[in-house]
Amino acid sequence: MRRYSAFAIAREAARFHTGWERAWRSPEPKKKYDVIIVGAGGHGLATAFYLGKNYGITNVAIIEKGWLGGGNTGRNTTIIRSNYLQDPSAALYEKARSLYETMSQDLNYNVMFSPRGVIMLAQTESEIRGYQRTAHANALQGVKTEFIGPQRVKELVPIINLDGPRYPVLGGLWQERGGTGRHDAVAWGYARACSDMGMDIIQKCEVTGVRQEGGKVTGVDTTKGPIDCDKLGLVVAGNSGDLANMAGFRLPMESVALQALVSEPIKPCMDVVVMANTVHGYMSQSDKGEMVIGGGTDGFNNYTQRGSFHHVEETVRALVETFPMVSRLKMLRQWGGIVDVTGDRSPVIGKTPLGNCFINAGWGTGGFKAIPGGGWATAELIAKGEPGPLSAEFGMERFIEGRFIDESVAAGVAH
Amino acid sequence: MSNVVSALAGVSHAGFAKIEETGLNGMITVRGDLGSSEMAAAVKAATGASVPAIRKIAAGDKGRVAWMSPDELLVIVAYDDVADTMAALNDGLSGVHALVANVSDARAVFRISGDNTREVLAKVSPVDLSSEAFGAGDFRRSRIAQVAAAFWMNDDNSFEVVCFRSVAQYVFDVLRVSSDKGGEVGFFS
Amino acid sequence: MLTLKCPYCGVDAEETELHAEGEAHLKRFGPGSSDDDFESYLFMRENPKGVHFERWRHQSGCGKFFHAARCTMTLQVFGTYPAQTLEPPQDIKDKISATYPGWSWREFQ
Amino acid sequence: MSTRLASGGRLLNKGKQVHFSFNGKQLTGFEGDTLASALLANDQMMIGRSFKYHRPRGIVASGAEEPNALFNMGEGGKFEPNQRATTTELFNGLSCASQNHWPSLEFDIGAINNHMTRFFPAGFYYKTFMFPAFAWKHVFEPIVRQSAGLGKAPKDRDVDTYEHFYAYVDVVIIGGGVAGLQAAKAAGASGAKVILMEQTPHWGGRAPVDGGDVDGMPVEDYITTLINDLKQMPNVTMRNRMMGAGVYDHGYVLGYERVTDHTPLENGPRHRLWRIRTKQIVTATGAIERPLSFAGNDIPGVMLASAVRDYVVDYGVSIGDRTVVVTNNDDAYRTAIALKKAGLEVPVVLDARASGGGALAEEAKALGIRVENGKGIAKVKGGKRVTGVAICAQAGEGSVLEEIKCDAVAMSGGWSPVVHLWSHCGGKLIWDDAQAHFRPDATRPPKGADGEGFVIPAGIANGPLDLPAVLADAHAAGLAAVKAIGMTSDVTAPVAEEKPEAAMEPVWLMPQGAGPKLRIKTWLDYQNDVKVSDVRLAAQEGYESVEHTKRYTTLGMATDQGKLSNINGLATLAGQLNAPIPAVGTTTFRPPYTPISFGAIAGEARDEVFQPLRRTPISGWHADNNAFDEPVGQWRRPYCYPQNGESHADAVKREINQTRTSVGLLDASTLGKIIVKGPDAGKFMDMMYTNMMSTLKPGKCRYGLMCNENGFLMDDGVVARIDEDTFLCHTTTGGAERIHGWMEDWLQCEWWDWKVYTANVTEQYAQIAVVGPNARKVIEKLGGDMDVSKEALAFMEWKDGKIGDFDARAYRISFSGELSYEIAVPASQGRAFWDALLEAGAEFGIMPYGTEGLHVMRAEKGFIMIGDETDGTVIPQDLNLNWAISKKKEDFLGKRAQLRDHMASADRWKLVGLETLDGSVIPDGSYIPADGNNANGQRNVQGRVTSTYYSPTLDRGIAMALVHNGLDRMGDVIECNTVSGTMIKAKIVDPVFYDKEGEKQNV
Repeated sequence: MRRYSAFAIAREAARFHTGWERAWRSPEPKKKYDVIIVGAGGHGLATAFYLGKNYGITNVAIIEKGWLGGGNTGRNTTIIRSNYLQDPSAALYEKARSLYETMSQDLNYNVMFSPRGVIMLAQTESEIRGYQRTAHANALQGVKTEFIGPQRVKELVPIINLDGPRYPVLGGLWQERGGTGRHDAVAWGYARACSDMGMDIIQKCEVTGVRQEGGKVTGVDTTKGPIDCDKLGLVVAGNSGDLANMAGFRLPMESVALQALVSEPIKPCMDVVVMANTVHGYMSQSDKGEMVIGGGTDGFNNYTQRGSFHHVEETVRALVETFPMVSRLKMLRQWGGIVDVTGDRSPVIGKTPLGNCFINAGWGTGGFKAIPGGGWATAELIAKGEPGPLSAEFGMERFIEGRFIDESVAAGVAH
Repeated sequence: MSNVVSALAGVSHAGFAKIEETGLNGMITVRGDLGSSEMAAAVKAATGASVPAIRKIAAGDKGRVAWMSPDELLVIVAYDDVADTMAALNDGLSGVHALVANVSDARAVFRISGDNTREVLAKVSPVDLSSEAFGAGDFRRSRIAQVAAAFWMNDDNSFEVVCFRSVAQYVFDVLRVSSDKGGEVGFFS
Repeated sequence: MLTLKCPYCGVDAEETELHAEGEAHLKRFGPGSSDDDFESYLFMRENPKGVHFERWRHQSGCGKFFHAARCTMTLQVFGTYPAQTLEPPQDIKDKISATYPGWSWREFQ
Repeated sequence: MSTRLASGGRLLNKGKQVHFSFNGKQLTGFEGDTLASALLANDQMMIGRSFKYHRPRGIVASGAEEPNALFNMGEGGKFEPNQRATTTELFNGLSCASQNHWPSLEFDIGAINNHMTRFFPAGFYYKTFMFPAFAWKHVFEPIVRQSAGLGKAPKDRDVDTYEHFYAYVDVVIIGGGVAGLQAAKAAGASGAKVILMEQTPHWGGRAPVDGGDVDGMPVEDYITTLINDLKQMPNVTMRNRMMGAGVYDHGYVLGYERVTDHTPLENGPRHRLWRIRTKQIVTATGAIERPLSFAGNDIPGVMLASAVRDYVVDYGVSIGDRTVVVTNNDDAYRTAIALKKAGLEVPVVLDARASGGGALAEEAKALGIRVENGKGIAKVKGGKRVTGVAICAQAGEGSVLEEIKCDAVAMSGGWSPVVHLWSHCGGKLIWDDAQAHFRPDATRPPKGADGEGFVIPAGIANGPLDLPAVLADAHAAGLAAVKAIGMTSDVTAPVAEEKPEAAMEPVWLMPQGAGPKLRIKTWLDYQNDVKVSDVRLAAQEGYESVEHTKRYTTLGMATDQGKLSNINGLATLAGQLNAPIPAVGTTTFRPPYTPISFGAIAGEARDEVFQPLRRTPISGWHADNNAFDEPVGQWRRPYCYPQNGESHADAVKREINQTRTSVGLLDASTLGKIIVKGPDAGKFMDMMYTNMMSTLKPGKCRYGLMCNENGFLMDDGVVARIDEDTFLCHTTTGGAERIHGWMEDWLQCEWWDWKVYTANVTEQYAQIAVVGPNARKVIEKLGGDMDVSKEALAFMEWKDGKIGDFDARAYRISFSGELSYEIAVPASQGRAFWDALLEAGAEFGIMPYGTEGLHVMRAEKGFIMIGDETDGTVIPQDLNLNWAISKKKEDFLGKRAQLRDHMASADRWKLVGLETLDGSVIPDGSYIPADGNNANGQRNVQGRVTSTYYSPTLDRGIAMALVHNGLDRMGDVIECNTVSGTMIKAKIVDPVFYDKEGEKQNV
């Protein structure tokens, strides 16, 4: 693989860029692989990458029914943070965040990780207590966060309205090394690196069946024919239930639409990421100048990638209240993605009823920020056949034991 | 009794339509078998009205009765008559499985009158308010902007809106904004 | 932006009057049930691509819970029906069959 | 130069001058102008800079597809960035400024990027700026950010208002051109309820500019008759300045009405967002002309041929004195003819088709216009405006045959139907080879709730481009819409005539063999600066999916969302991949059609009506008496009542001391109250609560716990048994609706044969807690017939009666550990009752206490608080509440869950009290570390603090905590962490800190 650099660009400029090679190959599938990963999204590609990098397993195919990075990886609001409350989540997301710090260099692909800082606003007394709890937990988890007062919030976010008549801003949980990344580039960077290791990324190839023998997977049927494998990883956010169906088991998950939207681009006015959970809105400004806004999930099962407009309304009115200046901006585009939501709203990385089939799913609204950590942990699971410490608590057995990883608790309830 | 005040003490606003709080009403939630003869008799005795048809409000000489759900009615009488009406209902429903609860103080009521009254509600309720779909005697539970509410239409094109007492100010403010001059839509005319 | 007819008050209720309440026809498992049955009742979900049966409440309306038969791929609604039943009515099943011959959902088909 | 002509301008009222300013210059236009036409009339050829290279940009189009003419508009609270000049009506006092340049439009430092074009190909960001690692965030990104963006960020609060409107109709017709009008007439005649919406202020679209005859009259006259016919139909609503912004599932249409944008001094909302439910939608959304891809096609003065024509005919504005027309179809000849007829020069029409045009070409030639077939533009000359073109053979590689001086270029690459609204909800497209465009595939429409199609494309939006076919199609669409809803219409279709046109020929690159040097100057996306060379590079590097290419190059991602660039980009990609265009596919169309204001989306919900705020009957008193409120759900509750400038902490201390030593008042009206009644009420209550409620005696109260089916504690409160059949359940504040819904869920969906009714009567009552050793004296002072003595109303009993003049129900319950009565009176009497209590208690120094006082006092007593001790992961057993969990009952909600391994484990964290060794207060949310680290390198923990307060009663810090094996560790000293890293030592103690025997509440 020819390395990317400013010098390479200068060299290519002289010949009108005719010398750039393909970022990834586009091969036909082989008969058999050591490992097949279904799903060439961020988590699938990262899983493959760390299988190669950490375990030397490179006879790997990543099968994608559409185009790589075209699911939730390319549809999210690109927020990266690890200020989670529960130990297992904090460990996983902080691993991911720390891998984002050096991802551009590790992949030789600029994923534009921008640790611009993330604030989660506290707008009720119980939210203050919840975030202070998180800050105390983070202090013991090695996650650097702090609880800041309203004046510091205002310094970081000059466009914020601290004194909204309904929910004044009382403070916030601040993670200085949280931020954003370029979502497509994460998929493309991993894809290029995987392809370079000799892995096959097979796009426009849909899995139609999971072939099994004696409780083990032997391969998959696809629209490009059957492909054999020793181990199978299902990493198909939004389609996990469907794949599980093919494989013959059910999941503790439901698929719902999650929406996002962007404004027209304007000159820089907000350097940090702001999340306002009480009023259900979060916003950051992209390098292009668009205000990138995350909305809520629908309550009903849905595979259409179209959410209900009233969630957009709820989000927008929260933002108009929190950042009055957005009232005179315009919504450029809205879209939806399908996310898998589990019973405790935390992801699943674990074994399935089929011995050599493993699953990474159920990321709900938090998948992008976890990509490198999720891939790291899933690669370990597939390579060793048993979960490592990062994924130990994320198996599906937690639902039968009643051992949940519930992150919503920091929000508190009314008294 | 001077101790007794409605939620907003009769506030009003004159926009392209007029919004006013009507003051206290006697309101009684009745749950039971709406098709039973006991219910028909109890409602008749309490209000003079029959049990209303689905999504209708019926009027009698002593009060009105609104259809709330397949097993619930809202009886509306003068505030001072509540005790008597409750007694009449409890009397008529004694021995059958039913629930009668006084909710007079849990509600606020607004009247929307004047021009383009339908438009005021159509800005904030996801309901077909055209004359073909909604007329005098129709009753609808829905929402007003972000809170639950119910409303019905009178013969003079005025509406009465019932909401919870705690959100009376919110509902009034929303209706006030919706009826501000310059905001006429001209859709129903 | 769904519109569902409330089978109790007859209103074609738009989604903002409704509240989604999850999968329908779950059988409750209480004390004495196996761990698997209990886990299945609380957490395991059909989550199908296609025909689905689900619970709704006409929250900002008559307040009643009801069931809907809906396709999760097209959002086609095959019908709504009262919650006081253990299985979907035959006319709704027939309507689904007209669109998706041979469909099945848990024990129903 | 562009200028106003002496004649022409059918949309203008030349009798009325309008004054406006651009970049500080005072200019004039006419009523009826758009901002774009007025600027052009004032020779503003260059109006902005592009996004990446800061290239000079001029107006390209005349409608919503305009990518360049975006302005900062207005001042202060009416300032708005990125306003599109072509869709902005001119009004007196309008002020606007160009964007994305520094220091000025004419001299822009950022234009240096322009000379570096070759070093900034598509995707260059991804290949560089990586070293050293910190540099992206601190060096490169700030530069990128500052140079990106378009308009300025608004600074002031929006002074305008917005609203929503719900409408329910049979048919919505989007687009008020001749097709939309015709479809409306056909549909309206059936009696169906129709809304016809048009985004511009005018009806008829571009048909009057393009000409043709209908039913023997000029199409412009026919449009007038259509409008008159429609106005006669009471069932048809016509709205202009209203754009069909989006089509959503189940027949939901967003209409974006710009009510006062053009009359900013009028009353009324600025925008109104219509939420329409309809049975059928007709999309008569027209078509958009495509640019041609030749070098220099982005220089100001290069414009769509149709736009050049619009400006001449509609606004009496010429773009240049000498306009070169370049085309691959017949339609552009209309522009040449219109220009010639307006007395302007057309030095040449370059027709890329070797065989040339049809009847319109002949007409042009007859007017003396030179026409060159098989020719194209090698290169446009000029910088900030066009100075000439170099002509070449379309079939070649760009050898210049001739150079012609001109000051404008009118280009036409063919027409693409506007398929956005058809596609928003899943309508599929097919590729039309003859017209080289995607059009709706009528056999695969978006499907509605009934599984049938609910969108019908009409007119040009459906593919046909000539007037007779357009009208026939639109008429049929109107009929089809009403037929689909079971209605009929008997209007006959009009007969139209137009000159027949020769076939167009796709031209995706001009000349077709243009080399790299030309391709790098050939623009596809004007705003985002994407060129033919960029798309080719993306394909070469393997970004083969159209979505990859779009994202890699940013093609079509600008504020025009690729209205001009998508098809040209797609064709360029297909060419590079050697694939047919339909095989490469198209991108997904997302709402809105053009950007809509966030103000409109938020609607009325701002400031005081942003969200409902629930008030108790006593809220007015709290507000008048300096209460500091905290939001609790939708309620506001007083946290404390500071007096004379005291701190909140001092106020809380005073309120507690007063209550513990004499008497205090709490507004407890927010607590939920639910009646549960029926022969099966006892059985039902036993399922809802962990306690045995069926054995509660009428007249008595019992503290109860509710768990969800997952076993976790979800609510608590006191239950009073009213009579044999009736219970009254208290819930937490904000819990009333949730718990009522929870009860109804079980009654309606699981135990529907049980005879139980419920009613939420929360707001019927104002509820006031009278608390403290003197509580009874205060109540007794009010008089009335209720005996509140210990004997008549013992602890955990309730009673109805008169207290003073008030109809009251008194509960002897205590959440503070003191003698306490919670008294409910009708809400309408609540304020008066509160006042009466204050008056009666004056001699005891009575004062209200807030939620913080409530919290501290309950913590002193070791009572749990839902939301503090519970967080959705805590079961009652963790809180040592086993006494409230019936062991006799076979079943209750949550029981099965609590039998699972992890919940039944003896290893869980248990509730204890903590006393700091130094008396200090542990910070909120503190954790209790254990030795060592876990496998992920995190410090092990053995517990956490759930509540922590300064206790005025004990004058020290107290806390409650969940601690591993806590009950077995009384007296142990543990450490609680702080965010600074220091630890606070605390001793594990019984969580009841005050009056352990409960003597004070039981007097």
